[in-house]
Amino acid sequence: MCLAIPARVVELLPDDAATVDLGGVRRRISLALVDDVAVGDYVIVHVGYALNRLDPAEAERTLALFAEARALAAPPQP
Amino acid sequence: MCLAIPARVVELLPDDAATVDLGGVRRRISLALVDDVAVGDYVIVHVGYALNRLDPAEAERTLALFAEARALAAPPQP
Amino acid sequence: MKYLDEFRDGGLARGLAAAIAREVDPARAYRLMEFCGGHTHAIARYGLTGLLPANIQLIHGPGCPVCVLPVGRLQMAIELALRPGVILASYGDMLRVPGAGGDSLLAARARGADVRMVYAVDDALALARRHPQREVVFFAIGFETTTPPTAVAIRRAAAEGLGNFSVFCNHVLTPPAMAAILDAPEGTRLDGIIGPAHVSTVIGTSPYAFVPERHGKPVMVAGFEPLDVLHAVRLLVAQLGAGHATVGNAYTRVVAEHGNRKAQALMDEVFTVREQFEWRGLGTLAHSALRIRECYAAFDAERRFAPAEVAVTEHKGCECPAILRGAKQPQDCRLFGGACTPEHPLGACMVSSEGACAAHYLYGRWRAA
Amino acid sequence: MKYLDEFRDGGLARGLAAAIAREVDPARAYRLMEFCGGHTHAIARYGLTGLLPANIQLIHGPGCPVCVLPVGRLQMAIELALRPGVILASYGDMLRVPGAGGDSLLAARARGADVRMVYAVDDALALARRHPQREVVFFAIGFETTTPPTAVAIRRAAAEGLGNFSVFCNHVLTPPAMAAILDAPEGTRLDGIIGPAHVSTVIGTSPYAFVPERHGKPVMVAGFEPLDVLHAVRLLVAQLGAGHATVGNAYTRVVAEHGNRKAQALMDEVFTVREQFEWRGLGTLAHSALRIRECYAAFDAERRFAPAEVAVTEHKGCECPAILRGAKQPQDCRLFGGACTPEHPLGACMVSSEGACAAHYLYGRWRAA
Amino acid sequence: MTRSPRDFPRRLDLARGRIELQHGGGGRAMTQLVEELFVAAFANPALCALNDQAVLPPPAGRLVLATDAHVVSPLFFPGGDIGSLAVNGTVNDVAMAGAQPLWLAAAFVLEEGLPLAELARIVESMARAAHAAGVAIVTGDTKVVEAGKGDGVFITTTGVGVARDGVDTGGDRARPGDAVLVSGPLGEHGIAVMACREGLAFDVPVRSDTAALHGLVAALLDAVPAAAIRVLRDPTRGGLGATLNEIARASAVGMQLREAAIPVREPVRAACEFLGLDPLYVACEGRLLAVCAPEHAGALLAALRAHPLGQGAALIGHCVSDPQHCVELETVLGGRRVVDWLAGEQLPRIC
Amino acid sequence: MTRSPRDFPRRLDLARGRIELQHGGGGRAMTQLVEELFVAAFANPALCALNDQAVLPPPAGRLVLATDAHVVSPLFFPGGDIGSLAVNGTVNDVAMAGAQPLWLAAAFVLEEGLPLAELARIVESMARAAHAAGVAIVTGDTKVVEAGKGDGVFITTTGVGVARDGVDTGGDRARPGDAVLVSGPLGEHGIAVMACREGLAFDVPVRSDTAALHGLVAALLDAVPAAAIRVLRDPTRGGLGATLNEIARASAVGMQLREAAIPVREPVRAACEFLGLDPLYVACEGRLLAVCAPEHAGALLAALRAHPLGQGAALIGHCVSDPQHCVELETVLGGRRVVDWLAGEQLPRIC
Ligand code: SF4
Ligand code: SF4
Ligand SMILES: [Mg+2]
Ligand SMILES: [Mg+2]
Ligand SMILES: [Mg+2]
Ligand SMILES: [Mg+2]
Ligand SMILES: [Mg+2]
Ligand SMILES: [Mg+2]
Ligand SMILES: [Mg+2]
Ligand SMILES: [Mg+2]
Ligand SMILES: [Mg+2]
Ligand SMILES: [Mg+2]
Repeated sequence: MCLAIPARVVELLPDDAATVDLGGVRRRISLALVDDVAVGDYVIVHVGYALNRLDPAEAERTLALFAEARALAAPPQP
Repeated sequence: MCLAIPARVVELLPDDAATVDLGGVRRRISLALVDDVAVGDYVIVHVGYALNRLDPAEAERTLALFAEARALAAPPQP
Repeated sequence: MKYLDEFRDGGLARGLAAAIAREVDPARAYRLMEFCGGHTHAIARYGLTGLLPANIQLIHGPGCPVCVLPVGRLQMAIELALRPGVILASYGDMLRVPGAGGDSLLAARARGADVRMVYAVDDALALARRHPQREVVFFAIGFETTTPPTAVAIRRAAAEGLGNFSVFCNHVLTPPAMAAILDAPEGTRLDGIIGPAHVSTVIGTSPYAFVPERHGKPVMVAGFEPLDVLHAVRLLVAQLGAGHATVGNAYTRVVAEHGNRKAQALMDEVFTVREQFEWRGLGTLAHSALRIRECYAAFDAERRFAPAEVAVTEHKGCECPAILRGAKQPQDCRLFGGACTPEHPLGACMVSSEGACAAHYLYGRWRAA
Repeated sequence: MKYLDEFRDGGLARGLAAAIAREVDPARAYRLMEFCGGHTHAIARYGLTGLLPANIQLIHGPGCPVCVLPVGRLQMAIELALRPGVILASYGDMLRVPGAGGDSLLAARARGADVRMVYAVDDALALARRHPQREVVFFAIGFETTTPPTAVAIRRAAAEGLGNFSVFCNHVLTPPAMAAILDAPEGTRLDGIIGPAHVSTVIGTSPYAFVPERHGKPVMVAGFEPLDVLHAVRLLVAQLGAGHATVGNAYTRVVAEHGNRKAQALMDEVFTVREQFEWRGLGTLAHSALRIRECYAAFDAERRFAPAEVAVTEHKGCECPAILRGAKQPQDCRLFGGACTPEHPLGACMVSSEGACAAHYLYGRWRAA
Repeated sequence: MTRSPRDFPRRLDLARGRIELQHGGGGRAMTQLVEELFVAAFANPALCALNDQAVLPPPAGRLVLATDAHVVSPLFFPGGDIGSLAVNGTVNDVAMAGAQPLWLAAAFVLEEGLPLAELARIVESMARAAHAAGVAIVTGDTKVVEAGKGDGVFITTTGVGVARDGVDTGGDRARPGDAVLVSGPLGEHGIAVMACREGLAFDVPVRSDTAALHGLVAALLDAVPAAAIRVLRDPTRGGLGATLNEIARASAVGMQLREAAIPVREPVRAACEFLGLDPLYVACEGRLLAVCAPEHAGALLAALRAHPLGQGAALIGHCVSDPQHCVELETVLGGRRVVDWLAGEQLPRIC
Repeated sequence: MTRSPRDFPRRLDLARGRIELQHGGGGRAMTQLVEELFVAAFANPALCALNDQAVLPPPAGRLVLATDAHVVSPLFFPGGDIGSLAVNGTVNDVAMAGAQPLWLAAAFVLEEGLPLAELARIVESMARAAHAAGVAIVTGDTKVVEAGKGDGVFITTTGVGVARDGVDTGGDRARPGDAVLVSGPLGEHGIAVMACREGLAFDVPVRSDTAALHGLVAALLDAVPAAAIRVLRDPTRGGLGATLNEIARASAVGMQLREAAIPVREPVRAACEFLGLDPLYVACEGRLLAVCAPEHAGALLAALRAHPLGQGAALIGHCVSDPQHCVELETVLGGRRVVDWLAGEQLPRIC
């Protein structure tokens, strides 16, 4: 019910709307809940609305933490 | 559109209605257009309403005329 | 089936046919109009023409309510049917009558209109009771035969307070149509008229008195069974032979001179005569149709929905108007059987089996030539 | 799929699982509640339990809007759906939730109600535009995630003057539910909470501050991808190991401390807090749900149609209430998998794949034992 | 099939349950419906294998294949229901090739909301009809459409049979001089269905004539030389009128019928009077029409009348040479008329 | 068939005409529709005889019979339409028995108001699909229901084929140790249909995978010994999840799958994210699932990949001994879960 997925904005449309892309699938969403979205931004889409922008730098930071954990877990590389 | 068929009243029903029979087929009709119908009467049924009573004596008279015509037309019986 | 089978008896038919052949004047032609579609149907269905002498010509009249309703009124019904929330109920044949540009109630239904076929006006009342949140409009057509049941239904709706029921009234009157036929050039060439069966049940035989009086032609009221038609022909031949012209009754088992007074009173309570009304083929005739009286205005779909009256032209080339006046026969229409068939009728006469074109198409066209 | 596939990576998952195993205190138990059905779904769908040490126990929370709506509210929706002229639109899972005596919106549809499944509230707006003569009621459910889109839709309907659109509002608030859980006896036994993902997108992390402050337990906001859940578990283990209790954020790429202020303002414009609202499992909670403000009353289905509030009892024997409080597990219900299956759910938790019972039934029941 | 408690923890609720979309979804609910209702009623090895097809022994002879969708409304009527109709209607199309029907496939399109109790009645009726006809329902399919997108249930049955050697009953084989026979009175199926339509408050002492006719066909083939039987057909939709016109057209012959010879029972005639119908166009579902060489007409009529399903048989006319291949009728009155195809949709949803 | 001017004075108006009740009435309008549309498109001698059944030469071998009702909504979708689907869907059920499909019967339930132009497109698509598959549509039926009692058109096709000697691919033959293969990426049909549903404004670069698979099946039967192929089935409604559960149940085995090995293309995965679906339950209409003896799995995979319709084939798991006949999955994450049947009606009206 609260599922929401990250999609890339590929086109801004009139009426505070945009086209987003996820894995080649495009759909029209509303930008009524977020300001200043630009083409190329990733937004979190829920029931046809962008709830928020996704912060790529924070995503990288989190993934870096995961990679660190893996490096510790993995046997030392030859 | 103006087709109407003679059917025999087999039962009087409440609400000025009756059940009629034609060749074993029964249906409910309205008697709103005719007064004093009795069981056994033949009525002329049109779109679910009795339009009039049929007069058996007149029917016989007409059929007698037809029979007369046939008798004249037929070769004399041996 | 008592009072039906006897009047379809082959042996009696041969007797009547022989009598007619014997009594007919071979030196003259008899041009007799069967006023009603019911007669037209019986003639085609039982092959009566073959039983009559060649000099008796039966000519189709305008007595088919489906046939005489002009396209404009049908378009109003289609418009009503397409309104959101409306259920339009009508007798079956009306559904296939072609309107403007080939439209029809069936075509409207295919586009989403809710159109129901009913066998009786009471079925439309039942629809209104069953769907209280919908507007049920009964598309009422017919001559004086069908009008009294509509009157009873409207009274019942009023008594029940059935606020979602109304009637789009297209009931028409027989005598003005008969007068119009006789006033037309083609009408003057008729020798006599086989008069309505069940219309006469209601109105009696007296309303036809003007025919002998003003036009000097006999009228013979006849039932719709084949022997009734033969009987009426025989009686007309007799009148014409004797030089008489009266209103006769070949349907005495059902029709009385003054008709059904109770039915007449009910009609009169609910309906009043329109100033004028358009007929297919006959044009606009004064005092020739009924509308719902003021006191039952709540049940009048014309007042309730005010459907737009549209000027619509009939299909070009369709000879229905002339056929309904008795001026032409179906086979005179160049569309007959080609562009116009019962599957794809272009005119109303090709729809109902009481219509002249449909009767001719279904029962006789290949052998008539 | 960028920002999805990376957070489902099997190699990274093994690394995180190894880190958790390393960092966990084998001597103690960790009772962590995943607040949201989205977490429940991810745990079952990806088999996360098998990757965690045995002493970490994940406990389903009440964060499934379909699950927490009480039967009485559903019955009101069914009543609305059955009204003539009404189209009731709702998100898919709601249609199969069992109401009183096994009724449901789907069952109502089978009886003739016009119930439509929509994927977005804007689809309900579109229905209202397409059917101007019908009344379109949007059956709105959901936490703060789903509420802002409903607010936008109501504003749009007002701007367009879409008079046949209204909302049956059942939007509920997360923090009061979390407080109720922690106040209950079962809640006191929890060690920490995996906090909402997309609710937090809207409201931020600060509304959970009462959890460490009043209850001394940590909250870790987490996304719904499986690595997000593992990440949150790891961070909670770390806090619990260090004896800390704060509101943490394991979903920093999307969630900010103060959430989406524009969305909050829109919600506030259209909705106001109800005095109280009933939750399945949690009872009646003060200030725990929203209703439509006076200025948008025209779009409030409760005002417009005044559906009767009915006292309805849940299915006897259904343990949903206890499961939603974290007091029981699906396998504790004696109806689970026998009388109650996803095909014939007896309780709401068996309907949506985010419901605890459905998740357990679909993904794990045969191997869990 | 092994049955574990995991499969279907709850049995289908045949008393109060209704068809839901999930019964057509391909999941457990559908499998349960198929097993507990269809397979239980139609039980035979090919069907019980629960594959998406039936594998059957090689048939000995020419194969006859016939399919019919059944959409009759209402679903239940005096003398039958959509289930028995769906079996007999297709069995008869196989039989009219002079064939022995062996197997049926059955595909159901169910409307969401259909009471399972109604479906069960229909399925049991199909099972009885199939058993009576000696055919096995060996494979099937179930789809569900949303409420308002169907009408209770539509059933398409497809029949497979084996034709007798040397028999050819195609519609193109009638010749001038051939006799035209019907196996019994006409129109009883159509009137039985019409009389129980909503809004038609008729009480008609008529039951549907629905019956499987391959036994009667076999008796006919035993009675006269194969080549003497030119055409066999069941006068279903469109009635006698349509069927004779089809044959006349395919064979390029005319026909001359005697109305007085055509058997129609009084209640059917009476119901037609009420409804404004012509019995010549009202459907049968248990009658056949045979065109046969004139010299064998007597033997064929005797064979028809000797069979329980042909007791009301009659010789109703004969074929003539006619470039316009008209079907003509001498009316009861002694007049003549053409019997055209049925025009329009006199009786929708009769089969 | 001789055609006289009397028959059909006006041709069908395929540009502007619509289905009317009379097109199912058994009269001239129906005969005209059948001849000018169906017979013209499917032309073959059995059908052109215009009898109520087809008489066909004796087939050489075990007969395979399969039937499917098709109710897909919308009628047209990227990569296909209800017509091509109705042909391929039934051809595939015949093919999954390891059989050569020969003949089809087709029964149409048409809704009053359906544009004839749409019906013509569908019929032409069926004709192309049948031609491509090398099957003849030899008999059929047409019914019309009132507007609001159907949904445009439903098509039931029934297929007849001949099984190869010695081949048995029934669902009950899987054994522990057997390999499980799929012929290509999953879910493309279901997503293509969903994406063009009214109210779902998705733009998905996915076309239906609908295709006839008997050529691929023949290639497989040529590649390995007949007994090595245990089970063949097409994962249609209910997708891979339902199909594997059916087989596991019928064969009383468990299965162990690897999620990472199951081919699903990215747009299908993405569309499933948007719709909240699991690709394991989304229908294919041009894929097959094979269970085969482990020692022949490599050869079978190679044969699949060598065929144009099997290029995306993959070995996705194997059967195990399991009294509860569970289908289990090792998830991409390394966790384990059960793959149950589809619950509920995830995607109604997909085929
Ligand atoms: S044949 Fe058709 S077009 Fe000609 S007059 Fe008759 S109804 Fe009109
Ligand atoms: S298994 Fe069913 S009855 Fe039991 S708690 Fe879950 S939803 Fe309720
Ligand atoms: Mg049949
Ligand atoms: Mg037949
Ligand atoms: Mg199938
Ligand atoms: Mg329906
Ligand atoms: Mg032949
Ligand atoms: Mg199939
Ligand atoms: Mg299959
Ligand atoms: Mg047929
Ligand atoms: Mg529809
Ligand atoms: Mg087998």
